[in-house]
Amino acid sequence: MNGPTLFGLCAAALVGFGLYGLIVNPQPLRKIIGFNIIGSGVFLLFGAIARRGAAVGMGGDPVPQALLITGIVVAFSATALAVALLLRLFDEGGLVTLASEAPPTKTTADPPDA
Amino acid sequence: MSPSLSAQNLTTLGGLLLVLAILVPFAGMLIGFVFGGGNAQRVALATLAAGLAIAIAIANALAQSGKAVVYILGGWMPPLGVALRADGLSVVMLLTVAVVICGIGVYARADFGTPSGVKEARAPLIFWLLLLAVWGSLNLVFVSGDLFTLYVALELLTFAAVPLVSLDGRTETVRSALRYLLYALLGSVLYLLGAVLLYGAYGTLDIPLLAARVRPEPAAWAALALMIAGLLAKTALFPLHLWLPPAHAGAPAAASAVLSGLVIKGSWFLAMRLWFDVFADVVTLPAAQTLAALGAAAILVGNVVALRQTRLKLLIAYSTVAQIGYLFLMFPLATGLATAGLDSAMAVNGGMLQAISHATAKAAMFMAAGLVYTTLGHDRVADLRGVASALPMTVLAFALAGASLIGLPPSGGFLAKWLLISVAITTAQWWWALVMLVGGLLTSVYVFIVVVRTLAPAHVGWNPKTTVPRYQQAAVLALALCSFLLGAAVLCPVDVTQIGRTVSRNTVLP
Amino acid sequence: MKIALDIFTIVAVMAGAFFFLAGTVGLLRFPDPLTRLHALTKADNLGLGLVVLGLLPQTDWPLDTIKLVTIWLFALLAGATVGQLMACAARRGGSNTVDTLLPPNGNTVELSTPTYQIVGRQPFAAETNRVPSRHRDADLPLNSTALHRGPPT
Amino acid sequence: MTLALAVDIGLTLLILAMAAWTIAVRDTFASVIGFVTYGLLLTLVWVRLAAPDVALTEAAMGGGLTGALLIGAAARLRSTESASRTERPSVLTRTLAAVLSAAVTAALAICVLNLPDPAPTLAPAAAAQLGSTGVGNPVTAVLLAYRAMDTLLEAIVVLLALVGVWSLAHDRAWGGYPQLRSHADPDGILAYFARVMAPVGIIVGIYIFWIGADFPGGKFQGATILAAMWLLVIGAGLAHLPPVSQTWLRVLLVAGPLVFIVIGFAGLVTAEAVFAYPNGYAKPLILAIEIALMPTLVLALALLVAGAPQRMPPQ
Amino acid sequence: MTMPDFLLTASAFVLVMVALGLIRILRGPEDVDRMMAAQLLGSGGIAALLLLGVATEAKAVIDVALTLALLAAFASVAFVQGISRPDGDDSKETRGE
Repeated sequence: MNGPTLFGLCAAALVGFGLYGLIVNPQPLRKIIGFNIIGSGVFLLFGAIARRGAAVGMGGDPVPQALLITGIVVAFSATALAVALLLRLFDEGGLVTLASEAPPTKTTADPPDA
Repeated sequence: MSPSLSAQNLTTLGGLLLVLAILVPFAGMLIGFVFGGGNAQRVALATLAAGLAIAIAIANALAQSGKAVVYILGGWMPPLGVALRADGLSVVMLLTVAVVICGIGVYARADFGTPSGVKEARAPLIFWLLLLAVWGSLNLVFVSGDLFTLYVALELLTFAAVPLVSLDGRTETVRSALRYLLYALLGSVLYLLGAVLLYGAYGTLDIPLLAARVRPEPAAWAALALMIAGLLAKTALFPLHLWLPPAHAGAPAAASAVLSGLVIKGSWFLAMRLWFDVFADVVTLPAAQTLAALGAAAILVGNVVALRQTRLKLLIAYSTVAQIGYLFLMFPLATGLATAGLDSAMAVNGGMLQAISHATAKAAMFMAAGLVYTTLGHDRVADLRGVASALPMTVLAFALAGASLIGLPPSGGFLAKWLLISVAITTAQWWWALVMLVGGLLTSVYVFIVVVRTLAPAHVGWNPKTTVPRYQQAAVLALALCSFLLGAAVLCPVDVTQIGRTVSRNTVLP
Repeated sequence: MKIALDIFTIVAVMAGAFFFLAGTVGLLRFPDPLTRLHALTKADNLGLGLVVLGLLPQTDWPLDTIKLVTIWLFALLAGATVGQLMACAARRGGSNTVDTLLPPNGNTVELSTPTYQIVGRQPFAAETNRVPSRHRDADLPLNSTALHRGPPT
Repeated sequence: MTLALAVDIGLTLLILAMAAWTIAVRDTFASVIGFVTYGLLLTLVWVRLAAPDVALTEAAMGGGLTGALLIGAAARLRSTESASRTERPSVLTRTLAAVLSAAVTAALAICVLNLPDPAPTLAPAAAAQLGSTGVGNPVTAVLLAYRAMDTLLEAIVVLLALVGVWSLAHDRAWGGYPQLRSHADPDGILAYFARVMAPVGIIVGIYIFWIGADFPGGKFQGATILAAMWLLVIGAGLAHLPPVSQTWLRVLLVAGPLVFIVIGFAGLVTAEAVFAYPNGYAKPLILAIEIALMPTLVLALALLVAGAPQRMPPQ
Repeated sequence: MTMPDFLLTASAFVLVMVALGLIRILRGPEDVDRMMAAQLLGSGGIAALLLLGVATEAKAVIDVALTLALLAAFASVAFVQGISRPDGDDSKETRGE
């Protein structure tokens, strides 16, 4: 048990928390937070893998660290778009939930009914 | 490095065209964004023409060289740098997307032209920018050889497709756009999780290098399961399809054509690329059969629900859910061939033909539905009387597209089903053939219902609300004909889709 | 010389840690937001200041030392500003516009007659500050209800 | 059980507690505050994983922009809080979700525990070719030399998200001001704070951007800090966001990626491939790209937080 | 007990203090209480970060602490603005135009 492995397991747990939060929370804003937690869990796993790849005097493998920076900015853009959609839904006065008022003919109810 | 790998890693003649295929649409989008207003449309149409020429040039380069077109970006060799590769599958999809997007571009000139008085209107500008963005990201999905670049391509595709859904701003479309975005983001984050595990286990993200290193072990199984699950969420396969119908039906006609015809093909193509190229040694027949079982369920549920729809656009959207099921039937057939030691090219060709014929047919159908809506003022399936007299070419196009979806000869759908069914017989998995035939029957029911209703004579003294320009009907008919005459592909001598696919050739399992 | 600096660091960091302890104890023990705010912004900032002071000799001279001092100044600035804003928000039940720190009658916020006696053992209830304090004037725009209005029609 | 591992375990427990609390708490506003705190704590973890560049990005993005975005949204959605809380999913859905999440976590834990021991890494390859990129910081070398295409696509992703956010404006508000309008009093405490903090923040932002070539830092982190400072100034009422239809705004937004594409294709002529730099000129070209990308990223990130145009510009 | 070990224990101690403080702040019934979280991390978090960084000889940590100080203040201000902005009038006013 060393640092990177510990943070790798922490990342696994974070992905689990985020997935649970994404599926269970009814409010869309909570689902966006759940998605962000999954994202940070994935990035933490990538960071732990980068740390394991430390060599040649570098603290960690630079390739995953660069991809992490790109990933964090992409995750932020996704959150910004989701929040903008949510605020537009709120401005329209519509009930801010994902269950549409006139649900189309519901097929079999499957678990991740977002 | 084994010979087949070094061949994958040298920039070939047509390589630069791949970079152009990605950057021309995005550069067009950026320039259109600056000019704004009416000339964004002109920039977009010019980019459409240029992109079509590039796609044809790439196909020509592939046909002449006889092996995959490769470009090493920045001169940095793959484990460190990123390589773009286009084999037969990519080139066929590049051509299909180019043709369909040009058809949609011609069609959309009427719906999304900037009104004369206004300096810049919201919907037209946004539509043209997003159309180019969808095209650029799809080209990137087809040609990129690096898993993380593919992740960024998936995100680009999602960010380009979601605003298309809520383009007209109604509350219901904004809600379905938000639901679509949440599903798509969950899908791409699961895909990224799989890519991270692969990097952790094998130290590279390049597809050919991974194909050589991946072995059946926990990391590979987990990565396969997560990536395929993520891509299923983005392709809306059966249990994860809830976001598709309201999203695709709510969007304007041209946008629905882009979403249903092209956007879902991107994540499907990536799932196929992973299944046959990266995880060739890890996939097992039972895994492929669970995928096909979901596909079969999608076919049955999608078609049955489509039958009960009262609105034409929702009917076509649920038909998309069903047709996606067909795309996943090829996985057990190809894996079955591979495990039996035969060449899996036939099943892969069948799947590709199915995808191409669906792309063209579904785009034509949604655009036809758009024309019906503008002519009648509504799209209730119950009373489509008089549409045939008002829009003869459009109803013909709808019928041809429907025939291709059902699989009547000589359409592309027929050839695809023919190949898949013959492979199902040779690999003794007859039940997939049964599913395909039942699906074809169900599809034929609702296509005939719609076509027969449009042929009914109009009420006395009824005249269409608005006359639709002829070039729109011509565009719809052209796409439908592309799908209908795709069966002629059997005549072309060279098996285009298998060019440069050395990977699938030499992975003959014991 | 090195030993002296190390000892100085140890002493300063220990003092800093002590003030963090004091801040946290204050945070845990104080009855309601305003006093907790006091503990948070004052004690912790001083703790950070001492830690920074302790770390100064460990870092090389020109750039890092200036950065350390700037960090502390940022923390002080943030502590002061946010302390004021949160105090204003807390005092008005957390629902009024931020802009005027001064109550409408223009005089400074005199804490001489606080709305609660710090001396007396107030029953720990956060709603004490929800009840409008004696100083609330009628004309204060009571749009605290604005917070829980239904969605704008 | 070294001391460092003890600190790591403590940090991990704190992070997991924060994440669990953020998911479990009933009130959405509290959940947002929990998430921002979680983001700031994550910065400490990135320092423990020896990834200072990522720590900078996480601090700037998590603490600054994502926090401001989510809090702005949570504040506006407070009134719908009670309505949507009634829709707690059924126990069946919750148990299924719990089982699914536990399965994913277990699978990931197994994969983490038997990652290969001589961890496969690209660090030696990156270090070997660092010299020809002329940049000292290996992460910046990967971002702008080895995988330049990813960074270009990155900037296009941000712009595309901005186009998507703007597409949500009402038709009559198109070309108008984004909604981030504040009503802070010009001589209140907030304005004072903004007047003092903004200039220093801009210096820090440009400093972080400048050292990116050889030390941890870079354009994403610098741009995020500058965007946060701009939002702070606007929030304090000292400045206004430009209307969406301004041409200078659109030119600046597009300048970064276009310059990147032009320099990339120039590499075809001078060096032997697109996105290749002629040896000897790598550093100035990379610097030119970063300087061109800075305004694009600052504007795009700040406008993403600001949201869709809401109000027409005064004709 | 070498200097790095001392600094590590000090940072662990500060982290424990921050954790205790967080428990109290985040449990606070009022939103006003919860707003202090970013400020707590602004001071305690940065102290722990600096101690960790200097203990492990990571020179770049000081830049990270600088950014964190800058943006923890920004987050706190965003909290206060969020809590006190009456949410009603924004959307009403746009419909007004």
